Amino acid sequence: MELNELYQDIILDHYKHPHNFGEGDSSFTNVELENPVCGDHIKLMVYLNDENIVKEVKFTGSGCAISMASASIMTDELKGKPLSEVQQIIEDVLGSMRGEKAAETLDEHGDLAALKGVMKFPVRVKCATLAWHAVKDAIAKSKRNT
Amino acid sequence: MELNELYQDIILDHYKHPHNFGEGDSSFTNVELENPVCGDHIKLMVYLNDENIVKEVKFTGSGCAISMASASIMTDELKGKPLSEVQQIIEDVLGSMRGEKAAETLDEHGDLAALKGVMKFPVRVKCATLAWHAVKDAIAKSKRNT
Amino acid sequence: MSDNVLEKEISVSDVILEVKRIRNDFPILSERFSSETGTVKSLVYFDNAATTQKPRAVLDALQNYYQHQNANVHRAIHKLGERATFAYENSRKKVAQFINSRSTREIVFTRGTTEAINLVAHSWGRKFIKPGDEILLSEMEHHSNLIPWQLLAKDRGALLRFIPFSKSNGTLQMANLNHFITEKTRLISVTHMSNVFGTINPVRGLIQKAHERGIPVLLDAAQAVPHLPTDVQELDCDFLAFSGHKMCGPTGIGVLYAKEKFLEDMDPYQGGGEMISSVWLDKATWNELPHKFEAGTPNIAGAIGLGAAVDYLSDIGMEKITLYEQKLTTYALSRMQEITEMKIFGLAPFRGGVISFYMGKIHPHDMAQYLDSEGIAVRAGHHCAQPVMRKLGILATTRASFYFYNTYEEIDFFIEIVKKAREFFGYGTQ
Amino acid sequence: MSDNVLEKEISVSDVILEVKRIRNDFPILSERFSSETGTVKSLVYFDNAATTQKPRAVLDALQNYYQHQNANVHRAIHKLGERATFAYENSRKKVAQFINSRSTREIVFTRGTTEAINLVAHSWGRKFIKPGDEILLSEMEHHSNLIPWQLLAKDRGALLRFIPFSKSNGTLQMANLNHFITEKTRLISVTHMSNVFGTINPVRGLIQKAHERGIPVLLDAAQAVPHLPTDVQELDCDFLAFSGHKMCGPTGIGVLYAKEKFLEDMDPYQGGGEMISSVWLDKATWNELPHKFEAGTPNIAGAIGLGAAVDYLSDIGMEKITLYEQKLTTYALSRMQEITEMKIFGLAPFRGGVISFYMGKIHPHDMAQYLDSEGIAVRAGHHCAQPVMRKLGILATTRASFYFYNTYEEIDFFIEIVKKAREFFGYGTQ
Ligand SMILES: Cc1ncc(COP(=O)(O)O)c(C=O)c1O
Ligand SMILES: Cc1ncc(COP(=O)(O)O)c(C=O)c1O
Repeated sequence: MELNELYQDIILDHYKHPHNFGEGDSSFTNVELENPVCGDHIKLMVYLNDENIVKEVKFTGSGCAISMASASIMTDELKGKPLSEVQQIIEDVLGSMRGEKAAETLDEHGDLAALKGVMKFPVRVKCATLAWHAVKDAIAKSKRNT
Repeated sequence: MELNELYQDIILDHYKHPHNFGEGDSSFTNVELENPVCGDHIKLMVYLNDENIVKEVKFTGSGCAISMASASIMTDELKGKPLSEVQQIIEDVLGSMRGEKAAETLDEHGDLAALKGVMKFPVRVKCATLAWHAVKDAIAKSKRNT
Repeated sequence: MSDNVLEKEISVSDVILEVKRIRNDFPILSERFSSETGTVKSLVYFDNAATTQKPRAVLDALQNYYQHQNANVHRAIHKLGERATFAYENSRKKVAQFINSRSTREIVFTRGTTEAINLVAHSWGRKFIKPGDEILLSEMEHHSNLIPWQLLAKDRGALLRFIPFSKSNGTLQMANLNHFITEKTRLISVTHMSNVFGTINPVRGLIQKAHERGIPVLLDAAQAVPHLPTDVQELDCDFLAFSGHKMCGPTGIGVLYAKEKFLEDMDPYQGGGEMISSVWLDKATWNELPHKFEAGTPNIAGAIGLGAAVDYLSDIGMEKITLYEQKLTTYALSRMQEITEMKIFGLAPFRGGVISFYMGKIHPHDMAQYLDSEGIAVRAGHHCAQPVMRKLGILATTRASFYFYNTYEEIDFFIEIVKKAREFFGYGTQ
Repeated sequence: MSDNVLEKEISVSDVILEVKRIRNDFPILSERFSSETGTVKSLVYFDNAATTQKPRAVLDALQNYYQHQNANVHRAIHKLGERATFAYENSRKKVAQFINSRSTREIVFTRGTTEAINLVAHSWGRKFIKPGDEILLSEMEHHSNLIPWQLLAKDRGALLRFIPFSKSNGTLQMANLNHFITEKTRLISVTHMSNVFGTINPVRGLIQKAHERGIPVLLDAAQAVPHLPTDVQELDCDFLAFSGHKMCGPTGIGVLYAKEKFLEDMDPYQGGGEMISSVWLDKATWNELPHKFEAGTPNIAGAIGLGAAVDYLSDIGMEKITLYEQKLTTYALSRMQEITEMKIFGLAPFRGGVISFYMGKIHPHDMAQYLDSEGIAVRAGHHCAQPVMRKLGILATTRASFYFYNTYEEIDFFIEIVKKAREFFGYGTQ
C-alpha cells in the first residue's frame, strides 16, 4: 500500500518520539517558519560554533507526522557536521524534493532515505521541507550574526 | 421562407417610401427615443387637438426596415382617430408584441397585421416597438401640456 | 418563523431518497483508484462543502450548449446568438424561481460567492459606507465574507465588529446582539450555514432585528442554498450570495441576489461591454438591471449549466435533500461518538452535513491522507476560516461534508477507516 | 522589429491548412437550420470576433475534468483534489508558454479580457494614478478598454486622452504621438487588433516610445492572441489581456498577463479564499503570485478547457493560422469590391480577418437578418465601440469576422447572399 511508503516505520517512530525536541539556550540562532497552507509551524534552533561546526540543532513546533518526523530526522543528521557538509545535505534534500536531484541522493544520508516516499505525494512535500527551509534560514542568519 | 414573413411587401413598401415622414410645426408635441442596443432613433411628433383627436402624427429618424416601416404604418393608422381609440391601438400593439395579447388582435388594424411577422424574431421586437413607445410618450406629454 | 428546517411536516417515508438511482446520475461516483500494488478503491466523496460533483444532466447541458448554441449573448441577430441568449436568460429565470426572487432583475451572475460579496463591498460599500461606520460580521465567517469587508473598511475608514461564536458548540452568541448592533452599524453580513461547524445560523431573527433599525443584511449562502430550501422573500435578506459549483453546477458561475432597490442605487462594478447603455469617449450611461453588473462576455456555458443544476435539484426536491442529509448527519455524528479520542467541532442543534473533527493528536493532514489511501476524500486544513481555528486554539481540522448522493454505507466505511487510522498513528485498538 | 506578421518567411505551401479536416474537429460547424418551409441551411459562422466555436478536444477536456478530476483546487490532500490542482496549474503553464511569458507567476486567470482590464484599473490604477495624471487610450477601443478607465479617472481625478484614428482607413494616427504622450501620462492602454476595423496597431513602436519615458503599456489582446503569434517578451508589453472564448476555449475564462514587478506592487483585487496567506479578524496578508489575484474558487474547468484550446491552436500553429486568415481576408475584401454600394470600414495595410461594412442604405440589422436567413451568422451593431460609430457618423455596421476554420467557399456564398440582400432591399440587380 502506497501509504506505507509515505508513513514508513522510521517516519512514524520519529513522529511519535521526536529527537532533539525542545528549546535551545541563548547561544542558539532561532528561526520560526509557518506553512500558511496548513498552519504547521516550526521553531528551529541551531548552534554553529567558531569552527563552523553545527554543534546543535533543536526544534519545537506542531504539525503533521511528515513535518515533525522530517524535522526530527534532520536534527539527527545535521548535528555535529561541518557547515559545508550540512549545506550539501540541505541542498540534496531540497533539490530532490523539488525533483531537481535524483531521489536516490537521499540514500547516502541514513534515515533521510525515508523521506523519499513523500515525493509521490506532491501536496505533502511542503510538510517535509518546512524544517529544512527553517534550518537553511537559521544557518544563514547565524553566519550573518558572526 | 421565414424572412418573407418578417419583411412582408407592406413592410418593404413603407420602408422604401415612408408615410408622414418629416417635421411638424410648433403645435406638435415631440418625443425622441433611441434604442441603445442598435442605435436606432426616432423623433415622433403628434398634434392632439382640443377635441382629443390625434389630428397629425409625423416622424423622422433612422433605423432598420422594421423600425421605419412600423413608424410609417403607425402614423397612417393613428392619424385622425380619437384619443381613446389611439390608446387602445397602442396597447393592442405593445401587448401583442410582448406576447400578452393574441397576435390576431392586430388583424383588426389594417396594415398593422404586417407586424405579426416580427413576433417570430424576438430580437427584432424592439425595432418594431420603438415608434410605439415614442408615440405613447408623446401623447402623455401632450396631455400634460394641455 | 423558525430556523429549524426539520420542523416542516414531511413524513419520513417521503424522505427515502432513491440514492442508488441518484448515484447513477453522477459519472464520477463510480470512479475507482488503483494503488501500485493493484488494490482498487472506490471513491467516497465527503468533500462536498468544498465543491460538489456534477450530474450527467449538467454535463449534457454544457455539451449541448457548445455543440448547438454557442455564440455570444445579447445583441446577436443570428440564430445561434438567439439560442445562446435565450438559454442564458432562461437560466436566470430558473435561478430566480429556485430562490423565489421577485424578478430576474434581482439575479446577477458572478464567478461565485466570493465575487458576489466583493461586488457588494465594491459597488454598495464604497458608495454608502462612510468613515466611522460599522459593518457587523460574525467570528465564523469564511475568508470570502471577511477579506472584502477588511479591504472596504480600510478604504473607507470604517470598523468591523464580530458576533462571537461559542467554542463549546459552534453557535453564534446572539444573546448580546444589542451590544453589537449600534447606531453606526450600516450592514450586517453573516453566513447562513457555517462551512466549519455546519451550524445553521438564526438568520431570520437577525434580519428582522436589523430591519427594525433600517440595516440591510447580506447572507453568505454558499453552504445554505445547495442544501436548504431558500426563499429570499421569506428570509427577507437584502443580499444573498452563492456558488454554482457547490450545488451540482459548473465552476466559474455563481449568483448575487439583491433587492432591486439596492441594485438600482449601487454604482457599477466592472466596466466594459454589455453593462452600458450609451458610451462617449468621456462618459457613459448604464444598462438596465441586472446587466449593469455583468460587464464583458459572461460565463454563458456556466450559467446554462447552473440552470440545469437547479432543475436537477428541484426535481429531487430541496426539502427532501435537507431532510435526508440531516438524517445522514445525525447517523454520522452518533457513530463518531464511538471513538474515544474523537472531538467534534460544531454541535449546534440546527446543523447541516458538515462535520469538523480532530482525533486525539493525529494531525488532520495525516488523517486526511490515511482516509484518502482508502478512497475517502475529506478536507484537512483551516477551511478558509483561520480566525475560527485561532479561536479554537488549533491549526486545522479534518472535515467530512455530505451531499444527498452520500450513503449510510459510506459513513460506516468512513468510521471503520477512521478507527484504523487511530491505530496506525499509535492509539492502539479500541 | 516590424508589426507586419506577414513578413515572416513562410512559404505559401506551408500555409495550406487542411481546413476540411479541421472543420471535423468542430461539432457545431455541421449544424443545420431548417426553416418552416423545410429548406435546410448549413451554418456559416462569421461571428468569430464575438466568440469562436470549440473543437472537440476542448469539450472533451471539460467532460474529462468533471468525470475524473472534479474537486476544489489547492490545499486538498485527496486524489481528486491533486488531479484538479495539477490540471489547473498545468493549464497555467500552457498559457504561459503560449504567449512566451517568463513564469506562471505572471499569468492570472480572470473571467475574460474585461475582467483582466478591470483588475489592472482597480489594483494598479487606484494605487498609482493620482489627480491630474493622464491615461492614454485610442479612439478605437472596445468599451471594455474604455469604461474601466473612465471609472478610474473619475475616482482619481485623472484625465483620459485618445490617439485618434483615421476615418478613411481605420488606422491610428501615430504621427503626432508626441502630442498625446505628455509628462503626465502614467499608462497607455490600447487594443492590439481592432474588433471593428481589423487593424493591427503598431504596438511595438508605441511600447518602445512609452518605455523610453518610463510609461507602462497594457495591450487589449482580445482579438490578437487568438489570431496572431504572441510573444510578450518580444512585445515587451507590461500588461496583456485576452479571453479564452475567442480562441476556441470555454466561456468564463480569460487571462491577465503582467510583468512580475507590476503584480508584486499591486494591491489585491477581490478578497476571499485562496488569495490570502494569514488571516486575522482585523487584518490579512496575501498569498504569493499569481494566487494573490485569484480570490475564491476559480473557473477550474474553464482554465483546463483553455489549456486544451491552447494545445489545439499550437498543434495547428499560430503562424499558419495568421497567414491562412490573412489570405482568406484578402480574398473576401477583393470579392466585396464587386458590389457597387459596398463601403468597408477599415482598410489598414496590416489587418486581421474582421470586416465591418455598410451596403448602401441597407441597415446593418436588416443585412444581418437577411444573411441569417441563409444560415450565415454575422454581427450587426456598434460592436461595443459606440465612440467609433459616432466618429464614423453611423449607428452600426455589419461585421463578418473569420477564423481558421472558415473557407473560400463560405466567402463565395456570403458574397452571393449579400448580392441577393442588395436586390431584396431595393437596389435592383447589379
Ligand atoms: C461559507 C462560504 N462562503 C464563501 C465561500 C466561497 O465560495 P467560492 O469559493 O465559490 O467563491 C465558501 C466556499 O468555499 C463557503 O463555504
Ligand atoms: C478588442 C476587444 N476588447 C475586449 C473585448 C471584451 O472581451 P470579453 O467580453 O471576453 O471580456 C473584446 C470582445 O468582445 C474585444 O474584441
